[in-house]
Amino acid sequence: MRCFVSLDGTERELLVERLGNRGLRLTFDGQSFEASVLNVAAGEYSVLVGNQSFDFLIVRAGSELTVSSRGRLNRLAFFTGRPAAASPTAGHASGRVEVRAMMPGRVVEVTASVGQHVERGQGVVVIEAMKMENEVKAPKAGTIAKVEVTAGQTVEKGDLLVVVE
Amino acid sequence: MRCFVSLDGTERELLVERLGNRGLRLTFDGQSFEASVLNVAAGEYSVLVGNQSFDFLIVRAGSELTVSSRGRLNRLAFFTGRPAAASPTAGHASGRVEVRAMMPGRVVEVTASVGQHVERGQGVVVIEAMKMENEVKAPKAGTIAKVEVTAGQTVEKGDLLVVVE
Amino acid sequence: MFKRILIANRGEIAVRVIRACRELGIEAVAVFSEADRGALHVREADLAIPIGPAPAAESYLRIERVIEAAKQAGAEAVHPGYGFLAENATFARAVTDAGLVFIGPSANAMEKMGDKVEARKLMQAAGVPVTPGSPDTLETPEQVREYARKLGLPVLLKAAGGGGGKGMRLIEREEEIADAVRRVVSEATASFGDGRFYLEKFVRRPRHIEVQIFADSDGRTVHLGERECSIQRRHQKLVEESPSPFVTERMRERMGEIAVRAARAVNYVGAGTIEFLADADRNFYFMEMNTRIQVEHPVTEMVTGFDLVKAQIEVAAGRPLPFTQEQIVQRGWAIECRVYAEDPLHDFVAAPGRVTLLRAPEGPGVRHDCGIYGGGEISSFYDALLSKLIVWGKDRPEAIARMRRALGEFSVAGTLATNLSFHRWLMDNQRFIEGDFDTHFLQQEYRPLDGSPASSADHSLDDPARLAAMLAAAWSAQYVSGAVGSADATTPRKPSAWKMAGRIEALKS
Amino acid sequence: MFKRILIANRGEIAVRVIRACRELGIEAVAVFSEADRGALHVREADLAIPIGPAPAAESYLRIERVIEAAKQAGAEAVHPGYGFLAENATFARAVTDAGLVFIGPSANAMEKMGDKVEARKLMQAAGVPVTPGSPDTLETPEQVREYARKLGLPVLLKAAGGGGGKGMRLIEREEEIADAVRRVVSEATASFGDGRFYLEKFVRRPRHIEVQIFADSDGRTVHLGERECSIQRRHQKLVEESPSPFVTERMRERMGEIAVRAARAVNYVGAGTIEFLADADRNFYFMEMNTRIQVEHPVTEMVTGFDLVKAQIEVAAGRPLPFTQEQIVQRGWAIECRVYAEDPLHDFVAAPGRVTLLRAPEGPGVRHDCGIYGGGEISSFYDALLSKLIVWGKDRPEAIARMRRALGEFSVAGTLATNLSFHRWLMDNQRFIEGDFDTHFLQQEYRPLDGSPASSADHSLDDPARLAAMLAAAWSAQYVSGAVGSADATTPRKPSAWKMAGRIEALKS
Repeated sequence: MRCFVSLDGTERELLVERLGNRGLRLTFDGQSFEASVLNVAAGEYSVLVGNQSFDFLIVRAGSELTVSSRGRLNRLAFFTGRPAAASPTAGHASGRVEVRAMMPGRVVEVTASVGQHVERGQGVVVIEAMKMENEVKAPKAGTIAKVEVTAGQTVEKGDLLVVVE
Repeated sequence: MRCFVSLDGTERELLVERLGNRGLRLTFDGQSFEASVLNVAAGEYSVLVGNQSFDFLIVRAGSELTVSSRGRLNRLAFFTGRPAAASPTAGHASGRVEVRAMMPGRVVEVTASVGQHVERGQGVVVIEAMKMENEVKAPKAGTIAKVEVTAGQTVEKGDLLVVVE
Repeated sequence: MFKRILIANRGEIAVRVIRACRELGIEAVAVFSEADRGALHVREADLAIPIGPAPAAESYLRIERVIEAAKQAGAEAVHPGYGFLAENATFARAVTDAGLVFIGPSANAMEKMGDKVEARKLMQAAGVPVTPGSPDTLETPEQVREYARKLGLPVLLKAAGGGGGKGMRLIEREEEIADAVRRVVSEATASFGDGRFYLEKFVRRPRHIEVQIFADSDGRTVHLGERECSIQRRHQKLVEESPSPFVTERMRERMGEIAVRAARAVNYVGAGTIEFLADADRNFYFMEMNTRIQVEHPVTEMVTGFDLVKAQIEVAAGRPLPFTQEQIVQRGWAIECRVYAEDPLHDFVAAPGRVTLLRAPEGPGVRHDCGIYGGGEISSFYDALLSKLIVWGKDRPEAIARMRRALGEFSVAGTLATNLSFHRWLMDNQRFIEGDFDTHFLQQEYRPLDGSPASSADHSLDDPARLAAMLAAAWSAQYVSGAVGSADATTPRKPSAWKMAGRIEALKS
Repeated sequence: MFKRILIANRGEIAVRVIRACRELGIEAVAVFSEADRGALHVREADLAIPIGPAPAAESYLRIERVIEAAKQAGAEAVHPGYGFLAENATFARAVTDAGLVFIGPSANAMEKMGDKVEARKLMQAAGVPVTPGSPDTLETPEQVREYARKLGLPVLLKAAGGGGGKGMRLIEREEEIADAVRRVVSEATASFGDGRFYLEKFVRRPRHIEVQIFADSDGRTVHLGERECSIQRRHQKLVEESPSPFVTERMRERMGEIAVRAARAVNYVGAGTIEFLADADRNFYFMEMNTRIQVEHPVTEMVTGFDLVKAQIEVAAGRPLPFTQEQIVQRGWAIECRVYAEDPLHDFVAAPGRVTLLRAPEGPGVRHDCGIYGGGEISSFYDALLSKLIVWGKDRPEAIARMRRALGEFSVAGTLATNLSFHRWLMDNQRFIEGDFDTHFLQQEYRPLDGSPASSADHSLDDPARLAAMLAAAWSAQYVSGAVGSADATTPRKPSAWKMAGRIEALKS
């Protein structure tokens, strides 16, 4: 199949083909690579690229595949059907940004209020989870357009906290 | 449900009922026991009988369930739909008995011949597997009615080796 | 010896205590909240008793319910682990009053060490060096200013009832005093119900070094050498080792003697830890005493060869200490990495979730004290500590190399995040390797997103590791088309609109 | 130091060597047969090279193919592990001739020790005690009779080219001589291509005790204490420990000195083992030398603190021994249980199959050197060793208690069988606990089916463990009917014809 991989903004077209039972060929930029891929146990994959051996754990959560390796890569997230979603606290976001809870927990403090100007990285909400107070930060500089939570409230992962414009 | 459990020849009737999401009740001989059963991971079960905690790994192979415990029980095999099949080398068998390979391997030697009288426990075939020579023994005293393998031959688990009558 | 012990805790420490019980032939009783029916400590225990809803305040912290469970299970003694009720004198007393044995020091010793200001006075009286500071609690910002001038800035304003980094403020300029007092009082009142505060001189380039002590009920008191605990973030230890690369033989002897003196001053019984702050000149000052088994006790176990949790149980049963000071000899080097459900790339934010797959390191010199399992759920109700990876080597370089190797074998996959990449980063850090660090190290050195692939240009797919990851993902997602069994099909049969977008969170290792 | 090492082996020892390489910063190259594409050593290695079909003779034993793989991968050295080509002098020579380093002794030393009769002569000349026996190989049954009379019956008839219990016959009466000669010649010719034989006096109540030695290329030679290996079945070791409960300090010193003398007699370089047979009076006799790393090397590592596989690599790279005799001190006690895919209830018959689920023990004092994983297939082509469970304790009672605890955490479920129940039996056996055993112990004591539930009347379902197992099975099989969410439904809705027939293979523990 052909697939499009976007890694940090650069999109590339790849061709992935099956070779026999365990083999795959990957072609991009005119270069081809062959590999032997074996699903050795539930979620566990052994890959040989030439003589190099790699071992991965793959977990699917919704449309996202997370590939963990015991070697050089720590974590590699794949998204199917849509481009990479930046994590709410990372990167230079622009426009209207919804800041969501990255974990379930209890809102300890809301340090931003509607209309307030915030700098990128400034704390807006403090959530207590796992006995720690975790500061949720503004992903970009801007003005607080909405505050959806109050102190004492319990939130689930992904719940909307504030909107920065 | 009602089920019949045969443990070493004694058959008992049991009644197993569900109580809520995690509860089970087992009734037999007029006594009832309740337990909380939780499937904590693939093939892994946590059971609380009263306050006692047990932990099992359950593997299904065909109609047989093997329950391994880290506690007192080592291994417990359940068969569905048919009574317990004795292992080919165990117990006092009677009548015509087919002796089958208990492992894949290579037949090193056939020490019994058709018409020969063998005692219970006497070696009939030697199979090499895992770098060991494993002696297959007659499960009962009797006469060798058939020899189905020859030295040098490769066998799979369950292949017929000899028949003792 | 006891026949049955209740463990008033959960997670890895509950499993640790269960193992000690097993080896002593004692039955272990777990308690569990509604969130923990499937937790590892319940699965491993001989008996397990439900004690209430998920929030700790309604289960693990309910003294009367825990004691009721102990009685219901027929336990003769209670091991509190660390955290929860471990340093709660009311609990210790309630256990004793219920006719059970509390596996820990007396409520009295706990109380004496629990009040930081009283403990400082007691220690000074016993000849234990404490950081220069105000002799007693202070009342007003003016008093703070007065002592700050005496001691010289910077100073630390600390809550008398505090501990573990809470209720503490650094004052570098006099203008900060009023705000610092306000915040310490408010935090301390909220956290410990005790708004009293005092002042300490701030130690520059401080190292957190602690000494494990042990005492039996006949007054035999020994120390088991030191632990280096300076790798911290927000006053929370992340990595500990024993011995400390900073401590000389002479300093070790003096610290040990003084730690024993400190323990004797409160007639201490059981396992305890004297925490010291050491400055760059190897002066060291009493900080506080932890009157329980510590998270990091395994590094001491690995260099001394003694099982401290079993020793706790033996001493609580009235037996003499199973080791004399002469028998305690440090051999080799041990390092512990605490594995937390937190995201080291995003300010160590808590990251609970499901553990789908878990592969733990094994082999020579590796110990894994684990509180989770593949398939389990990590709840946001409790502490984020998942497991502890401890290694032993004949010397520090071997221990570091082994930890690097072990971390390379460690995979946790699921919807949670872990701080494993931080530990991998640390084991390759030159300052850590050279032993050149203090408690500010992490804040100064750790820049996880600098130079990582996510912000560098090193994204080519001809890196075989990245290529292999992509291929495994494509295979697992069954997004691979083409002729099975034929190596000639260079034209894809089923063009797909699948898009893979990779966000690579790899650190350099 | 080497940059890349090829490991000419598979299973747990290949993984063990990979770990040593990692800790030294060396890349590890695995080789694998067609049956082993998904084997653990392939998954763990940096590079992996296919070397042929499943039968060992067509892959792991093919000298030229292994060397070709080493060159292909750019390896500079070859570690042979144990078994396969590890003691094959032709292989050692071929590796050296190919310009690679063989991680082991010289082919010459291997050959000298490989011929049992020549080795006996050499050892006698070096002042190493050997069992009384014929001075040379014998030719006829008449010669055997002559020497048997001189030595006194019983005697052992042994193949000169043998080892590992093959090609060996006990002669208790003179009438047995002719048959014994015939069988030893036939077995030895078939197994080693060498029909020569000799005679040794049979030692009564023999204990198998061996001494680990180590030498570097400058002739520094040390010993690392003894291992007790008397728990055997059919001359195959099942459990080893260090130190030996039988060896006194004086005996240890003498054995160590003599082992070093034996190694020096062949200019030995690297890790080696001198196997002794000890009689009840603590006389001991040289049996043979194993010119490789042993399966049971971890018990020595755990009591001495030295990593023997890393030391092998260092010495092969021309470095001096990383330890002196003075630095080698035994501390505490280590025990190893070999976990085999075999059925301990049915004469230890080989029992390969799939490992569906694997839960390995962890925690204090536990080391697991494992060659398998949950989901993997255990092939009948190779050795049945799945993994090694090694524990360390401060003394023998603690080590035994810890092993018992660790075995209780160990589960392997699937279509294979393991000998774990044997190990559980052993750790509870009074003679083992007292250290009162010899190499005949297993044959004399182990009656797995006597007194086990399968043959006793203890089958009541009111044993909670059995009840719990049944309920879990019913739940997992989804054979449970009844009202979900209602505790009142005492009448089953859907009567089922399901039959459960239990065959309980539990031992007493």
